[in-house]
Amino acid sequence: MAKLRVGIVGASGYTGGELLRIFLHHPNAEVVQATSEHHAGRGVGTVHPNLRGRSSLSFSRRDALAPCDALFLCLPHGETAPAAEALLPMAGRVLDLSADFRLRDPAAYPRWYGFGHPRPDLLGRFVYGIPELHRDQIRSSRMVAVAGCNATAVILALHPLFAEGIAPSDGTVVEVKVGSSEGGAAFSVSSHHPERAHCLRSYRPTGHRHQAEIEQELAVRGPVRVHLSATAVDEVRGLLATAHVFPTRAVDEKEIWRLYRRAYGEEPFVRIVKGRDGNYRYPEPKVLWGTNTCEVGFELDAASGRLVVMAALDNLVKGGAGQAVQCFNLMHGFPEAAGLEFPGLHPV
Amino acid sequence: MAKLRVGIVGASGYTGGELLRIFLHHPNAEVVQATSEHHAGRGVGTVHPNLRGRSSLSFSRRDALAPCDALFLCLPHGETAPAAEALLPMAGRVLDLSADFRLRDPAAYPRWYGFGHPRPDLLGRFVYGIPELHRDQIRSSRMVAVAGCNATAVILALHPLFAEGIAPSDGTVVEVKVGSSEGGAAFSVSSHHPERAHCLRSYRPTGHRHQAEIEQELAVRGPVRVHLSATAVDEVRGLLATAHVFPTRAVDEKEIWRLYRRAYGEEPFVRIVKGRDGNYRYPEPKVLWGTNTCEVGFELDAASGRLVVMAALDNLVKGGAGQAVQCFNLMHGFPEAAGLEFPGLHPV
Amino acid sequence: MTASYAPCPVCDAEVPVPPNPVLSELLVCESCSVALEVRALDPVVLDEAPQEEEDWGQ
Repeated sequence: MAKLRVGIVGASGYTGGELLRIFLHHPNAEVVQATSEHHAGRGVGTVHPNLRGRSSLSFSRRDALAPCDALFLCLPHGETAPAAEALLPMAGRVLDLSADFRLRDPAAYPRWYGFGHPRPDLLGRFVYGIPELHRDQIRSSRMVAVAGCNATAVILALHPLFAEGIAPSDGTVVEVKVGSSEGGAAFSVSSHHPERAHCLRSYRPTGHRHQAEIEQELAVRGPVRVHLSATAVDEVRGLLATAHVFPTRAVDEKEIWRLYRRAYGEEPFVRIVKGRDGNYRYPEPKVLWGTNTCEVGFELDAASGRLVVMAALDNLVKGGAGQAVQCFNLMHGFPEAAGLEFPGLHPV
Repeated sequence: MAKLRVGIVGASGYTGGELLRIFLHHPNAEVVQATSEHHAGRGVGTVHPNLRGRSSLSFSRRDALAPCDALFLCLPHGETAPAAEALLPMAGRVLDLSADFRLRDPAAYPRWYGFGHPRPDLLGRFVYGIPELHRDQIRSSRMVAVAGCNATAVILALHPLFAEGIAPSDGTVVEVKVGSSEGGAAFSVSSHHPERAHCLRSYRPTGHRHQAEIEQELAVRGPVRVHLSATAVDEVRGLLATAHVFPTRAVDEKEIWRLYRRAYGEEPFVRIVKGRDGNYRYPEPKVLWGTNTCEVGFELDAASGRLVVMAALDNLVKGGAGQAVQCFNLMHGFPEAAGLEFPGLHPV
Repeated sequence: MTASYAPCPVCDAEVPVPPNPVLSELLVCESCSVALEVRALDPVVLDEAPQEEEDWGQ
């Protein structure tokens, strides 16, 4: 059975690089086109050093794009929607890793992303890309908007509680601690090493864009409000979300264990981590670098009733390229874990 | 064809953990025994968090060890030789990751490792485990002493120059910059985070043990002396060796390119890196985390004639568990890269 | 006949109990990986196995 032909638009960025890495060992598909206006004509290894000697592919220009079986869009937010007209017809299935088609409500775009959506008509045709929530819809869809990295962690952490009505419709506070690769490959004054190293920097105490898709996906029993803050830490990869939930009724640990086991017990890419001993008792990003796994754990404060839920993942993999491939596998009937077996490194 | 049955003695340490990770996806072999006196009875995931939910294996006691096809020994230096009597008969092939059988000269052990070798008779039966140097011998051997991490990098960096007579028999200076995982899983006052973080620490300016195996393997044209210093840096994985060679005759860049291409052009796990642009122009450890690749590069100082050769690798993989599996594959006629395909991550 | 499963005292998962278990036999709960001990038979009752608490002071 010939391998499926895959294209990546914007392949010189970090998620594009991770897609190239993951498809190196995908049994059913191969990348035949990797566009980059800036690096056109150069080997992918010149930008992604881990691919040196591993891939003979060179970057091509977007206008040279030929139709293929599946197309991954890794363009900056705000650039994908205007290019949809030209790009969508190029492939039977399209997976967009930008935020341009994640929100169903067109009015949310001016509010959260500062631009009026040029193609509101398309919003309803993209399925929101978290397989653990929308596996059947993704299987039968032709267009997926892969979820944001912070959103994926927060949603996986909290969805079972909102679905069960244990989390209140307002008042949940979530802090995400994030690494520098979330900002992508473009450098800036704030990513300059002497300024960025050793930072513990409150870079978005309020108004984090991912709040929009989080509130969209957690509104299982009606509209909800989640209060999100983001702090940058001295890391490149990985994020840790810590959610503070004040349950609507009394719950005990066993009920929470049962709830999360029922939600994620059979999931290949969600691991419940709440241990008693050792260094890694709760979810921790560095163990997950390069893997498609999201770890979820919790602790119930018996004194106050506050339920703390933690979730960790690699923002470039389960929060990006890996989740995109997971959706891609579902859309084509391939094994869901195809190409995504890397178990992570210890110690790092 | 049934999978080969592999045992690991001392599997709760970092190289043991990497062997368990690598064999998760090895087409021809599986780990059936992983001993740890301290953790016997507990799942391997309790010590190696990346294996949680990925391996159902539990640690067992060494005295419960049953014969198997191949045995990897990951005991501390000085503990393997005394245990050889009991362990060697356990498997058709034995790969030792300690330093106890790396040196051919018994007299070197008191001098470099501070103990008289209890089994000098065995020293000649172990092949020194760098496939790029001893591929044929390893193929036909039953016992391999897998090379040390610093030694692997320094030897791969310099061997072509010593084989060609370009490097002098004395006067070569090499500085290795190393991470904390080289010290293994045992914690100490110096590995305490507030003391170890952000260090740039000259921890072995002289008398580094690996000098013995380096001088042994580079003595291609007669005895040599190499002057090694080690500096600890604020990293967990990876090492960078920078060698300063004062050639015995005038050489130019092209000759050096030809020499290294001839030595490593066909090697699956050595990558020559000497670039003109981009962030990764010379060998760099972080690109190699988790991979079995050693990057080698050089720069010739036209003014002085000094030839600087650089080599980078992951001390736990090409400098340990990965190289052991590479040797294991050769010894059993499996594809040399079986289980060792992971290309590394970017960015990290 | 003794139960082939018993509830984990920590996370309430169904813990598989090997045939003819003995008192103070050690098991590990797959779900929360806590070490458990058989405290009673017919039916099998599990409790946390005694463990020295590691000092993880931050």
